[in-house]
Amino acid sequence: MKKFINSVDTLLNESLSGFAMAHADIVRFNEEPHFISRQAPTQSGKVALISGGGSGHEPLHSGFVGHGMLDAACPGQIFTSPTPNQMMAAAQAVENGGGVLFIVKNYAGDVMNFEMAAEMIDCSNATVFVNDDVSLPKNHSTGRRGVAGTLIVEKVVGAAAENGKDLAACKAIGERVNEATASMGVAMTSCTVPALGKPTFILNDDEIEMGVGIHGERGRETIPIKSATEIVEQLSTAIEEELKPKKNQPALLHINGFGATPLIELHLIYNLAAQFWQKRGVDIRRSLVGNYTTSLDMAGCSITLSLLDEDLLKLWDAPVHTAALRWGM
Amino acid sequence: MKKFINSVDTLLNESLSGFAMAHADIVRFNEEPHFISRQAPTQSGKVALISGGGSGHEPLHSGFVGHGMLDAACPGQIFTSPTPNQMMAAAQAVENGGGVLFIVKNYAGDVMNFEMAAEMIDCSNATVFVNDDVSLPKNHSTGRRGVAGTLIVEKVVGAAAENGKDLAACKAIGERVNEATASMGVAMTSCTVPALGKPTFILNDDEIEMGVGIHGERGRETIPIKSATEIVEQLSTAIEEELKPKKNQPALLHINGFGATPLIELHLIYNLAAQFWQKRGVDIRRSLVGNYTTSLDMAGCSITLSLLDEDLLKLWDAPVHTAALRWGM
Amino acid sequence: MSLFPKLFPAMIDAVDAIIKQNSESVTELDQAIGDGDHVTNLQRGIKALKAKEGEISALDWADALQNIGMVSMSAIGGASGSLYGTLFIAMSKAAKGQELSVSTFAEAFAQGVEAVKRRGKADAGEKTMLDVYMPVADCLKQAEANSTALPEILKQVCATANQGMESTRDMVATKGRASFLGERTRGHIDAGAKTAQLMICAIVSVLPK
Amino acid sequence: MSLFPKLFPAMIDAVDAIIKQNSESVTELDQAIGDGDHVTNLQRGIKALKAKEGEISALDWADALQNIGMVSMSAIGGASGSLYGTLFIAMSKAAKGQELSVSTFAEAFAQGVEAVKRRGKADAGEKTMLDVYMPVADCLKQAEANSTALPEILKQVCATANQGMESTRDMVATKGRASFLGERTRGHIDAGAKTAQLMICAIVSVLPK
Ligand SMILES: Nc1ncnc2c1ncn2[C@@H]1O[C@H](COP(=O)(O)OP(=O)(O)O)[C@@H](O)[C@H]1O
Ligand SMILES: Nc1ncnc2c1ncn2[C@@H]1O[C@H](COP(=O)(O)OP(=O)(O)O)[C@@H](O)[C@H]1O
Ligand SMILES: [Mg+2]
Ligand SMILES: [Mg+2]
Ligand SMILES: [Mg+2]
Ligand SMILES: [Mg+2]
Repeated sequence: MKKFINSVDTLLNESLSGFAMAHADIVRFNEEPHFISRQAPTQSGKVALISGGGSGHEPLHSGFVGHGMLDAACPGQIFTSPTPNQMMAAAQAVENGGGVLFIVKNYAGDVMNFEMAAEMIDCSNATVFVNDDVSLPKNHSTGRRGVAGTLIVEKVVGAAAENGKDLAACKAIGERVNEATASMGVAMTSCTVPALGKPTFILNDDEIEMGVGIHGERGRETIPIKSATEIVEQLSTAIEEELKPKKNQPALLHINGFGATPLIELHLIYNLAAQFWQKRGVDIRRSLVGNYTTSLDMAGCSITLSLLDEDLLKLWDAPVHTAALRWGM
Repeated sequence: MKKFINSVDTLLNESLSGFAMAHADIVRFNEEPHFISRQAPTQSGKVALISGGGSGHEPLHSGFVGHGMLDAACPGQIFTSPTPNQMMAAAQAVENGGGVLFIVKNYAGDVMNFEMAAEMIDCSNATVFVNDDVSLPKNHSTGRRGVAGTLIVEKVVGAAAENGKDLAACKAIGERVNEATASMGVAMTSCTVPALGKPTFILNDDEIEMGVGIHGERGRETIPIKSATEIVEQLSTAIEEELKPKKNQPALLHINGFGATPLIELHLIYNLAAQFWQKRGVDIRRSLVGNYTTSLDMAGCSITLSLLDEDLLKLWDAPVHTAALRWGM
Repeated sequence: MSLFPKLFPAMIDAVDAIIKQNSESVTELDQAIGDGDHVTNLQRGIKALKAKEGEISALDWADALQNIGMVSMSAIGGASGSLYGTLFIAMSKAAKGQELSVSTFAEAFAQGVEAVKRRGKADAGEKTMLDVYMPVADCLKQAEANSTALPEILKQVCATANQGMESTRDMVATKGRASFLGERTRGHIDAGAKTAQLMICAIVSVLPK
Repeated sequence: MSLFPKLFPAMIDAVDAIIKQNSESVTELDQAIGDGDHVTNLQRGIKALKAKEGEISALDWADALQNIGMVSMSAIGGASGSLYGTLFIAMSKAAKGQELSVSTFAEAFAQGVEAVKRRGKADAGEKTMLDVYMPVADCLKQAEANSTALPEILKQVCATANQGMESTRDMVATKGRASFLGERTRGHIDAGAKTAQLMICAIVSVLPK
């Protein structure tokens, strides 16, 4: 394993400090327990949005803390859910009279740790679970995983909260976006978790892994490598079967890189995916291409389609000022 | 080699089309010959900024076309300088009465191809050469290379051009920024150029390559891997010897990832580099951390320090709206 | 048996040693069908508990369990962090005001395991640590009902834990991270079941027989 | 010799074949001390030239050279694209209005090579294609002065190109991408010198002796 680190034990802390220093105009870093919160105070009564999860997916979630998006993010150890005391401390720091909305990717560890925190904090709170990964059947025993669609939920709900929507309304909007969003991913390689020092799994040079999550783990099946067009067809077809978009349906198309796949390839994937949806009459109104929900140094990408109506598009377009997403200000 | 491609020959074209579709609000793509230009018309008399170079460094340069930065970018084949007809066609498309300023990274191929274009176009034009890579001695036979500092030149000159500065003034500002900027890079791995299908070179698991450029090529020396702190010391010391910053000197610190190094490591590097400069009394006023000047899927990073005075900081802060850098609008 | 909180330093040392000894093989299990962090997670908890072993060993057993639960919950992270936090905190609740005996311990343990089932929305046969903890809880209850002698109980507990752990090999995971791999999980022992067995047997080994 | 533009299709075929044949070994040279794209670059040029071979072979030699230069300049890219563009365009300028002969060709070639030197700010001994082109230009001038017979000239040209190419092996690169590697370039033949030699000898081989 070759990485820029001093020691595996201090990596997360050194990195979070660096993140907070580089973005000191937007965020601050609480070291004990770990959480990232906004630098600027919020309007009193605003619903406080808190997300979190294992680290290793940067910029998710810390990169989305700031005006128009999250109030705080709770980073766990690499690929390890954060602990309830992090969410409790974050809630205490950012709750501002409007209650707390947790945005949680549907993984056993995240769900249970956020649930414990929700049981223990005393302000009013609610939770939106994100489960956009269609590589698993809808009736999967644990429910589906939350993957790259999470940032869309965070952005849209973030705008609603900034606009003064209350806790119940924010939760409802979050669930509506989650319902309207589907993703599927494919990996070319696994990644190397620093504490382990070697790749989680090895793929041959002629194999790819279909239906992967975002933890460098194996997916649904290993298949022979195919052309980019065929890969896009397979991923998009799974999304289509889930969302069944109507003709002229406005949508956001998000191509997410897992970390080691160059932009030149992600833009090629975008091209093919946009063609796929255009052929089916879907009206791609917004786009997002880049490394947003990563798996350390995994090579691969996911396609996310989110069926956003005019109201939701407005929330997507609302000003945002975070480390990783910024527009309108 | 595993990549998301249909064929090596069509990769660049398919990717550029995808880029232009994903950012149709900002840019347009001219297919024959290849160039990317702004969607919106510019103020008459504005100096037109054109950059370019081999592809494979995305988001550089196409990702920096838009308000407040470039007017056009000419992407060559992967790691291959663009040809003069691209620059000539781009100049014809974007020249708007203020002349053309070419921003060229100092590589034999880029210099010669831009020079041929400059000889052949008939509007007034000038060129800024960027040569920020201090891994080479200043008196190197070809001069030093242009690397990650290029985007700082493009951003600052872009703001000046937007403010109505004339060709000579824009060139002077560009040269001033270039003088005040130094970079040095280190690689953990090489990268795989699609047309070749295998990594350009192989490093052992306990080796890193110091003083690399941005083409996946070997650097000054191969050394045993060291801690992140030691790596940052070595890179920053080379920069310090070049720039000799004074106490309280305001500066921009840019940590640039080469493509496959996760953000979690880049932020750790930022932390260590910021400490290095703070210890020396340098006043880090602005930061940029991320994959901006990449070498396809190379793992590694570079550190850039740019000594920006208050005037130049204002230009850095001016509104910009491109695919890869956006603020203030 | 009332020696429990006093023996805590010895227990945590034994747990530490056995996890260290098996760290590579368990990590391989979690890499095969999980994400490979299970040992690191537990070791963060063990380290945090060792730092508080003096304090904990001076408490009564209910407070000791509460303390262990809070430390586990805050230090481990991941699925196992919340589950071990839940286990010990629920055990502590059941222990509150009770004298420590085989009977009260068996009851508290059963309550803890029930809480884990609720927290994880999981049951036996889903290829998790529950496939060790549920039979062990039953075994304790049974032994108590039969008034089995302590040395024999301990032997049975360890054997049951072993069996439970082995039984996960042929299961298809339906809970936790491994569930995403479906049929591909068959043939691999569950990492959480393996460490549960290792830790139970390590603790048993330091108890006076 | 006035057959040049007519022979252009045969020449470009010969060039194409020799580059294809040596593509792996030349790529390895450019990977060792450059960026590995030199063969791909040339092949883009060759392809573009083949597409225009009919048109080009119908022109007089000055216009043919101009055409070859423009196509090279627009299709090849990289350092070699601008250098080959410069070479042919400068040769064309010198050829303008001249009858093709050994003498006028030697003069045009010399002018072309001078233009390449200016474009690349380079000279002999810097481990570039110039270490082939400069001695070949001298050899042509010399042969012309000595009124050497054509078959003998062609033999000398190819031998000179070979020597020039070989001479780059022990040089330290001071121009182009390889210069960044300094001493590390010693021991490797320069890719651009190698292809220059290959192409010169391939063209020589299709000329009538
Ligand atoms: N819902 C659940 N119920 C019971 N045990 C579970 C559940 N989910 C996971 N586990 C157990 O937790 C173990 C994984 O723990 P760990 O690797 O520390 O966390 P994570 O899965 O979050 O990476 C699994 O091997 C399994 O035994
Ligand atoms: N300044 C120069 N003068 C003459 N020849 C040069 C110069 N720079 C590079 N070359 C030649 O060009 C060759 C490299 O060409 P190529 O690989 O196509 O371009 P690039 O170096 O831009 O990738 C080198 O091997 C060398 O022979
Ligand atoms: Mg985990
Ligand atoms: Mg090149
Ligand atoms: Mg795990
Ligand atoms: Mg080259």
